[in-house]
Amino acid sequence: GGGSNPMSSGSGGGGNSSAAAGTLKVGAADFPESQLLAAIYAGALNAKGVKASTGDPIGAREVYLKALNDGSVDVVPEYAYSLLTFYDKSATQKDAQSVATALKAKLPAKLQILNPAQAQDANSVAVTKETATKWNLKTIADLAKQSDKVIFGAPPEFQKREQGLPGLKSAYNLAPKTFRPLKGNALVQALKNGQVNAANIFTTDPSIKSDGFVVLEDPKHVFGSDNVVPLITKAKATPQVQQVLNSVQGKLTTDNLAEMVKQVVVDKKDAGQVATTFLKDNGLA
Amino acid sequence: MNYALNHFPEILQRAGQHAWLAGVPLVLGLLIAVPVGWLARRFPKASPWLVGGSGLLYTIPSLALFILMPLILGTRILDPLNVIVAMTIYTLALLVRTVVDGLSAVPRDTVAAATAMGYSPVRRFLAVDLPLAVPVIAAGLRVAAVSNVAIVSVASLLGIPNLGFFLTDGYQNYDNGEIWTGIVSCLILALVFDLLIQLAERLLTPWQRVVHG
Amino acid sequence: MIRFEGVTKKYDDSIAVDHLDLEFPDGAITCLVGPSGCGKTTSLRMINRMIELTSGRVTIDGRDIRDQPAAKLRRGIGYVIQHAGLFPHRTVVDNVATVPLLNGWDKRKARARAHEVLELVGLPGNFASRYPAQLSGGQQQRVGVARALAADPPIMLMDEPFSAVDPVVREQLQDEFLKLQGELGKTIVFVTHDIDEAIKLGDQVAVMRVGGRLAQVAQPAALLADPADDFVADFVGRDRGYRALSFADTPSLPLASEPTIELGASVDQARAATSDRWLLVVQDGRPQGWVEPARLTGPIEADSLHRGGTVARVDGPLRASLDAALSSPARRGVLVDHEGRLVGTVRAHEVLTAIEQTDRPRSDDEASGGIRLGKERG
Amino acid sequence: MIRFEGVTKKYDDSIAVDHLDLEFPDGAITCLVGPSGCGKTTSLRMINRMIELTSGRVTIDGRDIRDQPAAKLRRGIGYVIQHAGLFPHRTVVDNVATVPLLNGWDKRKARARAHEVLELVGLPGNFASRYPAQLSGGQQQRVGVARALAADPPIMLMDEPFSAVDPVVREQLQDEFLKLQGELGKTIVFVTHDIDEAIKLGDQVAVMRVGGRLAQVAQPAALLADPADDFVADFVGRDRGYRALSFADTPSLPLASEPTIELGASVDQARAATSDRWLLVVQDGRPQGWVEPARLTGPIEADSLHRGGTVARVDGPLRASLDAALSSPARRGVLVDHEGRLVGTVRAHEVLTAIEQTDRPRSDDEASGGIRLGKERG
Amino acid sequence: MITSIWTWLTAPAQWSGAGGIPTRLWEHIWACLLVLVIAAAIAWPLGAWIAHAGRGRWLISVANAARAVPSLGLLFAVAMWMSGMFSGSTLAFTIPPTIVLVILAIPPLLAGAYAGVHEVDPAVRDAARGMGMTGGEVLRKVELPIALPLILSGLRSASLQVIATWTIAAVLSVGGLGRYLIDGLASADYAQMAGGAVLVAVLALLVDGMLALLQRLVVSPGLTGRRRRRARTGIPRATASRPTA
Ligand SMILES: Nc1ncnc2c1ncn2[C@@H]1O[C@H](COP(=O)(O)OP(=O)(O)OP(=O)(O)O)[C@@H](O)[C@H]1O
Ligand SMILES: Nc1ncnc2c1ncn2[C@@H]1O[C@H](COP(=O)(O)OP(=O)(O)OP(=O)(O)O)[C@@H](O)[C@H]1O
Ligand SMILES: [Mg+2]
Ligand SMILES: [Mg+2]
Repeated sequence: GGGSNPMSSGSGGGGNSSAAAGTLKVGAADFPESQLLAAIYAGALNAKGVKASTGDPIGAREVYLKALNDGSVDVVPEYAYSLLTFYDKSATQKDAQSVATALKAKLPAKLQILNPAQAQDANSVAVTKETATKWNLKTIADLAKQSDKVIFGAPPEFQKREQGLPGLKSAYNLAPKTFRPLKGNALVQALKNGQVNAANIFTTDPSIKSDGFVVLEDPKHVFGSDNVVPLITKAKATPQVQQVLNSVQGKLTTDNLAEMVKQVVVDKKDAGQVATTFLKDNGLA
Repeated sequence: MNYALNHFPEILQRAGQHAWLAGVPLVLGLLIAVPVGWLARRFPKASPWLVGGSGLLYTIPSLALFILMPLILGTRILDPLNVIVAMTIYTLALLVRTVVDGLSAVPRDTVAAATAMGYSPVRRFLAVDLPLAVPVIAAGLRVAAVSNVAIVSVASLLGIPNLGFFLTDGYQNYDNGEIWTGIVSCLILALVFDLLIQLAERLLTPWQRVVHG
Repeated sequence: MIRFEGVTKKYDDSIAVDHLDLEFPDGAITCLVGPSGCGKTTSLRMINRMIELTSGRVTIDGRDIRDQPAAKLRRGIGYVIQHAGLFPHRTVVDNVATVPLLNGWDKRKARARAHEVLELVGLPGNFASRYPAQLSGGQQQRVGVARALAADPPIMLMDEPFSAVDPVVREQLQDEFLKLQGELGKTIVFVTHDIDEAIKLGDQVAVMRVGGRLAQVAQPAALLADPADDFVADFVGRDRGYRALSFADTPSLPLASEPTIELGASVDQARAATSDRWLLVVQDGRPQGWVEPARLTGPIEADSLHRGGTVARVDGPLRASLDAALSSPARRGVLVDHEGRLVGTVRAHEVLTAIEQTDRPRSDDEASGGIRLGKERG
Repeated sequence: MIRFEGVTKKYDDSIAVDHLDLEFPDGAITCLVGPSGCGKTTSLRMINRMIELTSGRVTIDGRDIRDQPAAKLRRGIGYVIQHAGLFPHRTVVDNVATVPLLNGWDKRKARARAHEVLELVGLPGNFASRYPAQLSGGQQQRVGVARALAADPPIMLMDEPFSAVDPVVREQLQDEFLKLQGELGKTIVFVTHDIDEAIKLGDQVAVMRVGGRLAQVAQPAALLADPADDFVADFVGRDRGYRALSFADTPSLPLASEPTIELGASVDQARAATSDRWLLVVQDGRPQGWVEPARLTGPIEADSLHRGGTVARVDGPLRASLDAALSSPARRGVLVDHEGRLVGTVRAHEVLTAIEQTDRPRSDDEASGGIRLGKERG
Repeated sequence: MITSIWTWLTAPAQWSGAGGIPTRLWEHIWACLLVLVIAAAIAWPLGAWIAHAGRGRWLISVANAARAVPSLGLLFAVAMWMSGMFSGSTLAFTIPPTIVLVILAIPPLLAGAYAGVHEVDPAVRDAARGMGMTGGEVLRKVELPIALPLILSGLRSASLQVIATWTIAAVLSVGGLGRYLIDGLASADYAQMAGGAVLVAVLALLVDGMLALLQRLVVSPGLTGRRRRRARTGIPRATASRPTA
């Protein structure tokens, strides 16, 4: 695009290959927490003099990894265990440290991860309180007994992922009668309105608290502990970038992350503002 | 309403991106459709193939086309070029027929008179046929413009920035204000395109005003 | 002089023009007539190479038309078609200026010339900046003629130029066209399917038959008097004898003086004015109609006039004089001068006698002889 | 009989028809003529209530047209319009069968009737299954007439039915139409802006002027002979005297016998046959043309004939006889019987004398008197 | 890439089960059919009536303006608006996109019916009235048959649009071929996406072809170019009746 291309100007063009050279493009998956983290990373980098921009949410892991690969974006917020199982379906590591180590070994040569944060966000299977009571549910294994009545809501990619239906099937023999591809708030609404009776929801999702959903126990650890970790192309991982992002990682906790997500999703605050506030409060900007 | 007020700069910026994605193909499509239309008129035997063939392109659903584009072009998946090319294809699908219609609507007598006066074929096409086809072409262009604006928003499903972001993001956040911001912005943008084309048509066809006025 | 030598035009499945030999004399109007599809338009358009001939040769002043590029040839030939074919997107003056501009004139000169030609065809200056859609059919035709004339081409091709306008306007356009040609003396090829128009306008009329063959070429009077065969006779139509009177040289008719009465005169005045049943009413010396004094019940008013009689110019064709006599209730045809003033009356028998004294045109003389140019306009 | 009594049609801003009093006699053709916009169409369409009148009354056989539902009224009235208005999606036969079907006939009977009517209007059976777009303009008009005739309505309304076809075809359609009417004897209201058409077709001609007022209603001959005012006179046009001869009763003309010679005869035979300059050539008693024996160089062939002379029916109108005499190179007009056989010749002066002996129509007699039905077709 | 699409398309797994091509195809066709039937039931009588009666022409303008509404936005807006309405029922997923598609299908259908009836030669309508047809008869026997070509081309536009938009409706968790595109997109399975895209394009082409065939069969030959003596003068086709998704 030439100079008259409106997409090459402004900060919204992060996903755009024609963004000014030297600008670090922070990508995000298509759910609020990812976008929030991207905003925090970009904000911190900009505050420390590294030009960074965010773009529109790209999609699921399968998509943004491709974007990272072809240079459409340079860094994305990731979740350590999910990312590991993406590359290694048979991974058995569960604790944060060994996950990180295993991940480093499995990553493609072009990519690297920075420090995992303390903040965790895991996948989970949630049901409404009524369902839990009615079917007497505690664990995912209990739900598996009701397989022929389960209408399971989850993002489309859940059908194929190890941390998804395949994993649930092999670990608990959970084979829902119906699968409903849904994501974001639509999924929460569907669960609340009884259009699905079980759903794949992040543990940081504020609706768990506000709508009183019951997160079923996962004794077989289909869903690992997912520490937030930046995934970055090696070419862009200058020491300064690493240093800035690692310092952000140091401040991210499960609680403050959940609180920020609530502000965005429930209070409808702007992700950028929430990120700025966080950075200021933690002396990162 | 609140959403729109709070995000005004972002709306403007996305509207710019949207206009670019919808507008550039309009121009490209027109630039290609005119010679193709001329060919179709020039070689009547080829006409059904050119017109029918380009029309068939319209049957490919937009999402499908956006997805197939990187495979065909070898571009990166977030490359706006995908959208530009796909939208150009749609524009072409609409405009080839329109250009042919427009050229056919030029009175035969006028064309015969021009030839008899000693115009060379190319000069005649530019001085007589094309100007006279402007009203019909403009009508087709308006349809294409409005439809382009609507279709481009689908590209936001793939993460390509435009006004469609307000639709996908609004749905994700269950934010009615945001969705309607997106819809209304699209409508306004379509209206602006429409008005611009009408204005251009008026400027290019002074004789039409006189007839109706 | 345009000359067709064995010109043939074949289409895939048919012959449009078949071995046509024809000359179009300089400074004369040659009308091509014939039934629909007989190849008139095709013949015309072969002259400016809008249609390329299949075999034979067309020459202009001895030079084969294929010797120069088509576009160049065309700029030297004016072309007028049925619906004028004006450029709707250009003003009248720009329409007319087109060929001068194509010929490389500068814009100003071309426009000045356009204004000049527009005046020539009788369009006042304030039409110049209008668009064609703002003109009536007749005005559009005039612009069409003006446009063809603008570069002052020696040759004009006209394809049914007046057929899309209504009969009254058409007559008017024809008259103006003849006047204009009287001044300009172009070599004109005029296609029409209306034999009356051909006879009125043509110095020479070429009748074609379906299949693209020439049936007869002759001066209009000769055509009426002696059609070459049944096809031409049929095509020329009924009333040939009467219509041919349009071309008969005007002999001096024996005029009788006619008693008259002024409009507004009283019954008694009228009865005193004549012993005949019918009395001619005039105003300022101009005939108004007839009255029967015996039937008058009050002063002569416009309403009580009998207007059946037509009025003929004393120097006009015999056709008009005969009709004046035939249509008059008094059996006396009213003749007037060029200002419309009564000159005298004439009886049908006298007109007939005059007719019989004029020489009839003779086919064999005419067909072999040259064309007499400068049509006498009746 | 259709009768208009003070019929007025007002539009918001204008009066289309103004206090029209008019009668349309049974079995006759009444032509409505007048300049564009004078209210002809409006008048016509008030008869079948396509347009509702503002004030006044229209009766058919004494019954107010508003006494029955419009759709029912219309099924009893045939209606033919300018561009035929055929249904493009139906074949010719189905177009024609429409009204019978609307009237509840069964499909077979309706089609049989349609074929019958198509034949009547001169369309061969193989046209029946075509679609309108496959027909020429003239053929479409015929289908339009056939469609209106299909239910055999006593009344036919025709709005410029022939104006969209070219002059030659129009003449043909007019002739056929007159023949048809001769057989069917419908009550016909025929709108046209062509005065010649009105005069040719009408038993009665009503001339309207702009503003929707009646200018004159009269038989065609009377209209030519005595136009009511300048407007009508202008509208009726030139050559009124000559054209009026179409309507003059045919008196017996003094016929001279004419020496003749057969086609193919030798030069000597021809020279022996007459002492006159011109000799009439016949074949089976039918005149073929004239020759000049003195100029003959070989046997008489079709090619060498002079065909200038028109031929008139001995029982035909005086117009034709006069033209025959005027057009004949021998100055003797050739008269034939209904089979085209030579009856004798007549000189122009003799025709004139005959013309002068016939009574001229008189306006004041006619206007008050009734219409004489059954037009003599010339 | 072509080979991987082909592999995907021909894999036996794709041809059976709940996510198999036959099921998805059937879901897609059925949904589109339903939408078109509902939309036509609304748009056709309305369009014909507007043209016939010459009243309510603003509705046509409104419908035409509605083409500028981004279908994606409307899908989301209606889905959100109705999210609480069908508790515990799968109707919650099918009703909103159906409504939206009906709304989107109406403009081309309406425009087709309106233009078709409106463009009937006034002389023909006049002749029909003049021979004593009642208003209903004129509409049934003359206007509608003559309008058929434009009505059907409106239907073609609408069906293309519906087929294309139902694909996008997959974001609302409905079945149909769009699932392959949306699910494939989510898991970056390009073979699946491209395969789905090919299937949708083929379906659209087939339906368009079948409607073209239908048009040939039911439209009177007197109205088409096929039985014409002379070439029709260039009347610009109703370029306005085109889909926008
Ligand atoms: N492009 C063509 N292809 C085939 N036949 C043609 C073509 N153009 C003309 N013709 C045929 O050539 C013949 C002569 O056509 P032309 O247009 O010269 O007739 P015309 O005398 O001008 O008739 P009209 O009075 O109807 O204008 C016609 O039979 C016509 O059908
Ligand atoms: N619907 C209408 N509203 C207003 N004025 C009308 C309407 N229809 C006709 N008129 C006017 O009524 C007058 C008579 O129209 P009408 O159609 O009867 O004329 P006409 O004699 O048939 O003319 P033409 O020869 O052009 O067909 C015209 O001045 C016309 O403008
Ligand atoms: Mg022609
Ligand atoms: Mg009229």
